[in-house]
Amino acid sequence: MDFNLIVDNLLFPPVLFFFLGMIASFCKSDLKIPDPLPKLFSLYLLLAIGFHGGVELRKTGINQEVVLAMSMAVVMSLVVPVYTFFILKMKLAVYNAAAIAATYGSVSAVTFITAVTFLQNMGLEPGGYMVAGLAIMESPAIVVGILLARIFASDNNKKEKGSAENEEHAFSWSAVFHEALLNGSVLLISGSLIIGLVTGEDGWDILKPFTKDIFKGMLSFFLLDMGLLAAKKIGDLKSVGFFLPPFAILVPVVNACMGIVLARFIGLKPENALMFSVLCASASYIAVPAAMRLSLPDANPSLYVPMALAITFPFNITIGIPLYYYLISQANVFIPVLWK
Amino acid sequence: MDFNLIVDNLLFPPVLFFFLGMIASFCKSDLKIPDPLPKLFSLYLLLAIGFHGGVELRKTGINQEVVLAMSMAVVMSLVVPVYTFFILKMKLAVYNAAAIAATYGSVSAVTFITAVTFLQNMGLEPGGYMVAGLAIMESPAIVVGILLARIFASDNNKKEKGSAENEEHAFSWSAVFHEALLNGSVLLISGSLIIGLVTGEDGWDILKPFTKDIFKGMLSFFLLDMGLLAAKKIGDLKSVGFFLPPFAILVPVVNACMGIVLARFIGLKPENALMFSVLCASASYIAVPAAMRLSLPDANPSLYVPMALAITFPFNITIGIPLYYYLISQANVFIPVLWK
Amino acid sequence: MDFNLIVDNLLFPPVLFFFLGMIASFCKSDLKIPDPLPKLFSLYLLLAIGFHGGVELRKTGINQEVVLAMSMAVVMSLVVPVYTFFILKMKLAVYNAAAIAATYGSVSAVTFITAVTFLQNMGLEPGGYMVAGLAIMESPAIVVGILLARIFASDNNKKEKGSAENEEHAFSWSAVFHEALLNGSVLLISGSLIIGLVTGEDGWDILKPFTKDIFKGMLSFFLLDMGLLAAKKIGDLKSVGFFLPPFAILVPVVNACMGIVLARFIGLKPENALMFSVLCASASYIAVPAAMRLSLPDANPSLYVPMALAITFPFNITIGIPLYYYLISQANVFIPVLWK
Amino acid sequence: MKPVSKVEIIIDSLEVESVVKLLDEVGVSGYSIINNVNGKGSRGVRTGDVFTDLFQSSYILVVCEEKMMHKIVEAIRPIIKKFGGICIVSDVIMRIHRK
Amino acid sequence: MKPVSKVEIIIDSLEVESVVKLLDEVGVSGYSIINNVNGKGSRGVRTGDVFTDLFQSSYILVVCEEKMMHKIVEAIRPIIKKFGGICIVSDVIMRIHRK
Amino acid sequence: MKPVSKVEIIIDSLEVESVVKLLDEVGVSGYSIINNVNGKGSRGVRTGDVFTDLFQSSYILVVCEEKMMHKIVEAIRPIIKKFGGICIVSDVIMRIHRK
Ligand SMILES: Nc1ncnc2c1ncn2[C@@H]1O[C@H](COP(=O)(O)O)[C@@H](O)[C@H]1O
Ligand SMILES: Nc1ncnc2c1ncn2[C@@H]1O[C@H](COP(=O)(O)O)[C@@H](O)[C@H]1O
Ligand SMILES: Nc1ncnc2c1ncn2[C@@H]1O[C@H](COP(=O)(O)O)[C@@H](O)[C@H]1O
Ligand code: NA
Ligand code: NA
Ligand code: NA
Repeated sequence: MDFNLIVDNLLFPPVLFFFLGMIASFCKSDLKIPDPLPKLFSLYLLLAIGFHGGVELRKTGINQEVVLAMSMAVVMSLVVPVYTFFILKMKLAVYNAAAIAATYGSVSAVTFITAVTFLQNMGLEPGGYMVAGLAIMESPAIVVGILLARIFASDNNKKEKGSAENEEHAFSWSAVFHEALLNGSVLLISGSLIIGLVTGEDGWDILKPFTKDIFKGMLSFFLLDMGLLAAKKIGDLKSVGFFLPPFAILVPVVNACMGIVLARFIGLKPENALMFSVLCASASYIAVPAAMRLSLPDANPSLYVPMALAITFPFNITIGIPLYYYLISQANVFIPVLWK
Repeated sequence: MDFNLIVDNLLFPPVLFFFLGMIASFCKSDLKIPDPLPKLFSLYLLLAIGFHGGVELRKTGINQEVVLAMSMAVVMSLVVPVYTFFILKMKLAVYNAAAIAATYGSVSAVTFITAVTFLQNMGLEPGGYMVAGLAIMESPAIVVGILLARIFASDNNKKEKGSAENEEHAFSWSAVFHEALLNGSVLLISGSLIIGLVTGEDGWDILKPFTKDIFKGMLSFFLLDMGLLAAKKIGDLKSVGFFLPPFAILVPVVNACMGIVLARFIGLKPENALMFSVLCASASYIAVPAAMRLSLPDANPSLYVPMALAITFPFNITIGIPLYYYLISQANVFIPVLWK
Repeated sequence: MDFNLIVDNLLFPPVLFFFLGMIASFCKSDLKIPDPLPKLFSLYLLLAIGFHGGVELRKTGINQEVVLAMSMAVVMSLVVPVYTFFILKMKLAVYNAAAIAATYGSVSAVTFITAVTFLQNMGLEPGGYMVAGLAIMESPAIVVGILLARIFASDNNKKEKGSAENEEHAFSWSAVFHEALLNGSVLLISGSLIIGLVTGEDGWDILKPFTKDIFKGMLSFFLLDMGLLAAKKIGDLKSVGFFLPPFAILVPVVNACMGIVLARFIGLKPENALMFSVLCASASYIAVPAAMRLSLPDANPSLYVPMALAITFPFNITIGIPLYYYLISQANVFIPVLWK
Repeated sequence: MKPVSKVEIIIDSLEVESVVKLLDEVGVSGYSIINNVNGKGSRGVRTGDVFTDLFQSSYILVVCEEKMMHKIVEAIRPIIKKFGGICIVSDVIMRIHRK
Repeated sequence: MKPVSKVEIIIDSLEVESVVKLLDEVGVSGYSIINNVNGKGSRGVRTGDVFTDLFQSSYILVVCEEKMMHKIVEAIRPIIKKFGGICIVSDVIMRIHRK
Repeated sequence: MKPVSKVEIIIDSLEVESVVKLLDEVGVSGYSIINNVNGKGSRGVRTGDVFTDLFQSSYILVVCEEKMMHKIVEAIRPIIKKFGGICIVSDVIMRIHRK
């Protein structure tokens, strides 16, 4: 495998700022980006990536490739939480297994963005519809996770508890769907995508200096904060046991491989295949905790948040992205295209 | 009338982000731009628009057109609160009538900015002195509103109350003038205008990437927040009765028409006439509440803030601006120029 | 001396925004940049200046000039706190003398940045290694200041107090070094410098629109806030007595002169000599208070913070920088180069 | 100089809206809210960061008659039992009020 | 272990400066201020947003001798009567103080 | 309806970490923290700005049994004696707790 890819990716300034953040946190420096400034960067990134995707999607239109890829995205976001749930249930309580399964079925916008800039550094531009994939894959895994928890939890403690309180604050599927589909990040990215779609090149000319030119700077700042945060969360990992840290690396790689094979079947170009596999490999630390809090309040956030944030995320943005890109080049040699 | 103007204006990305904000709020999404980030955008917009206006004003210099237009600006900001006050007093308490009158006599910087970008999209650039108009028109209506309230309120309850407390915390005109003339937004926009005037083209070259290139992106972000906020304030409108919502649309149109006629009399070019009529049509939701709180503490902010923010502002930035522009093209056919 | 230099420097937009902030504060306007927005600008400036310096340093490499200049930087940051300490001790308690000495031995990043833009306006670009000087000079003076306080304080009150409490919360040199070397601003600027060094021109192309193009706009915003703050701190100066305000202007000028002579000895080009003398002349209001709080809790922050922020800083960015530049041109006539 | 009850509630920020609705329903005349409260309780440490600001709490203060205090406590009990937090009560003297 | 009075004031943020001035005048030795307090009272809901952050309140806490407490209450009464807010008082024990 | 102690601590924000460590060591079951407290005390005015946010304080609230309260007071006394701040204690009723 071409290690230059990894090195090149590591020498990308935003990724280096991630490490700077981690180092600062490990040295117990008082460097910090106070609230709510990190929110500014995260809102900016969602708006910019959504808008950019919409403009690109306008160029290509909604063709067969787009429909196929989006269908596969939905498939993956249904399959991943199911298979991981059954693995996790062997070691963990049903609630925690479901929450972690939802985490790995859903996606991470910042990982996605890092992959886009990785491609751009090589002169490639992924299809704009991939941003739609990002928006589409955020929610289904959450609903699946909650469904699994309900099915398997009810087997166990149907009789025991849940009577008195449930009457007062009954579980509400409408609240779950609301949280899953209308949470701020899904809405901002989808809305920006539609605005990009509607305004096209004209809109792009208007917003380009804001959404494109300063993008990598804003990403650097945000990754600096992610580094500070991820390093802090590593401390929380002590209590998660021996089983979960390897899980947090292996499952993303497995998911990426499934994504790579599917992407090859439907004949995606390498840059789009990378984006698709990164969506499969990434784990959510935004939408999922928000939804779990309401639906599975007993699930422990200090299990699934540090796994996604302190292991899977750093792994993906450093080694994962170039690794998946290498695997795609191999897949294109050995696996046949089925559609197209 | 040319409906394309309206459609084009609605398809302008910043305006679309305003709608995205409204939709997010109506869907009860948890999308929000946490405090004090919106303040960043509003400070930025004031600084950038003031600076830009100063640089432009340096180019044209202070000629007869500028002096005439500024005089008309002062006239309008004195006339509007007076005539609206007498209309409002028929239905409302004196305090509230005065506060709403001041609201509609004063101006909204964001409406102004949206109009500037509307013109720029058509390749037009309004005169820099118009920004001076924005600064000039912010305060007089406030002073007039308070004056009217003092005059008519004293008729009513001169004897009743106001003795004991007034001795302790007497009403102070100096505090009113201080609040009206030195509130943050007036000062930032005037100060930036002067800095632009002083540094001219050299200053412009230094700050352009910041004050111009990313301007429409910052405006998009800010309008996203305005949309979230406006939608929330619509709820407050339930309690304002049937009289005020139509008022919040009709009065701006009437004021715009008065502005258009005056602008034609003094022979302003269409782009400057639009800016002038937008100043007349817009309503303040920043300077006025700040001043009212001190001077008319009994006026109810949940009357005048939602009117300006949830009706007049959205109306102006969507339909109002293109409508006024259309009316200007008609006025130029039917009304003669008096000066020049 | 060429007064145009001073006038040109004063007409530089960021400096004018500093005055706007001061004026707003003096007029008691309610203009303010709410927390933590100013932190955004200060973090941005540190990141951008560090990164830029690293990229420049990559171009020149670490040659004899760099090594000589950095050595002189260390010398100055050791000499200044010592000589000022003995002057201050004549009038002030040991603790306060040490804290002020450390303040003037350490450096101010914003003064540095203003000097860089002053040079850029004249078409000059200082060597990137000067940013390394900024990072290097931040800490030694702090350690020297604390050392001096320990030595001279122990003479006085060795017996008196300090027994019971000291056992519980003993003074810790490791905490002092940690605070001095790993405080957020030192770490962010050094880290960004290293990232710039590692990624070089490629990294620069990626981040330039963010770290360069909008730089002066961000600086303007930050100086606006500094102006608001400095004006507020002037009030605190009333209680510092007659001795300290002249000290806060004379000592920077003396330090700048020492810097100019040293810079000439080692043959620095005028632009680098200016940066070096500005480092010597500037006083810290970030790293020093942070370190003093732990190490010299009895030192009074309302002495050293207002001196640095409300006198030395405004003096340096308005008159100081052009004055030092003028003196450098004179020095180049009268003083010989010793090395090189 | 009126003796009244002071009710202090610490609860997940996301539940503040429901608590406020309940306070309005039982008819309190006033309340105050302080956001961005970090802390630790039966569910472990709860602090905010960019992604998990949903894990912060809010502090709600209600000054009211003793009778109203009992109503409030009963009204919010189910929320605290479900979503966590605490509710403490003490006696204070109301010294000034705009009325 | 000294019994002292605890004065809690909630008042419009824009009046904090005047309150602090009065506290200094009557001679309190210390106070603490928490900003960005939202709430509801006789003047309806008061919360902050980008334009109307002038409608937020602040919470001021003063721990002092009982005698001083009475002075404070009298000093700030006119401000609260004019601009709204509340002032409550209770008894607490001062356990540690730097002195 | 359990009578408990309420411990209120105001201390430099930078010392919060040490206080929390001590609270954990003595074994409290919960605490809450409000940051960005401005104020005045024996060391003069302490407020935050962009450079000197190290001069802000935090407010820490612990609700606990009386016995635990004494432990807390002893544990944090040296910190307050060194770095300043105050610690006050009062009696309250715990009305609702998730347990
Ligand atoms: N004993 C306590 N004293 C002070 N605050 C508490 C206490 N117990 C809980 N809290 C606060 O209530 C929040 C939720 O508590 P819990 O639902 O028990 O996890 C915690 O994060 C604390 O902020
Ligand atoms: N009974 C109360 N309990 C708690 N806070 C109150 C109460 N009444 C008023 N407040 C606070 O004081 C602010 C001003 O009250 P008012 O002047 O009555 O509108 C409100 O916005 C609340 O934050
Ligand atoms: N008497 C008091 N009442 C309320 N808060 C106080 C009091 N004394 C001190 N404080 C708070 O504790 C902080 C530190 O106090 P000190 O260590 O005395 O300077 C002050 O800035 C105030 O926020
Ligand atoms: Na995934
Ligand atoms: Na108007
Ligand atoms: Na120095």
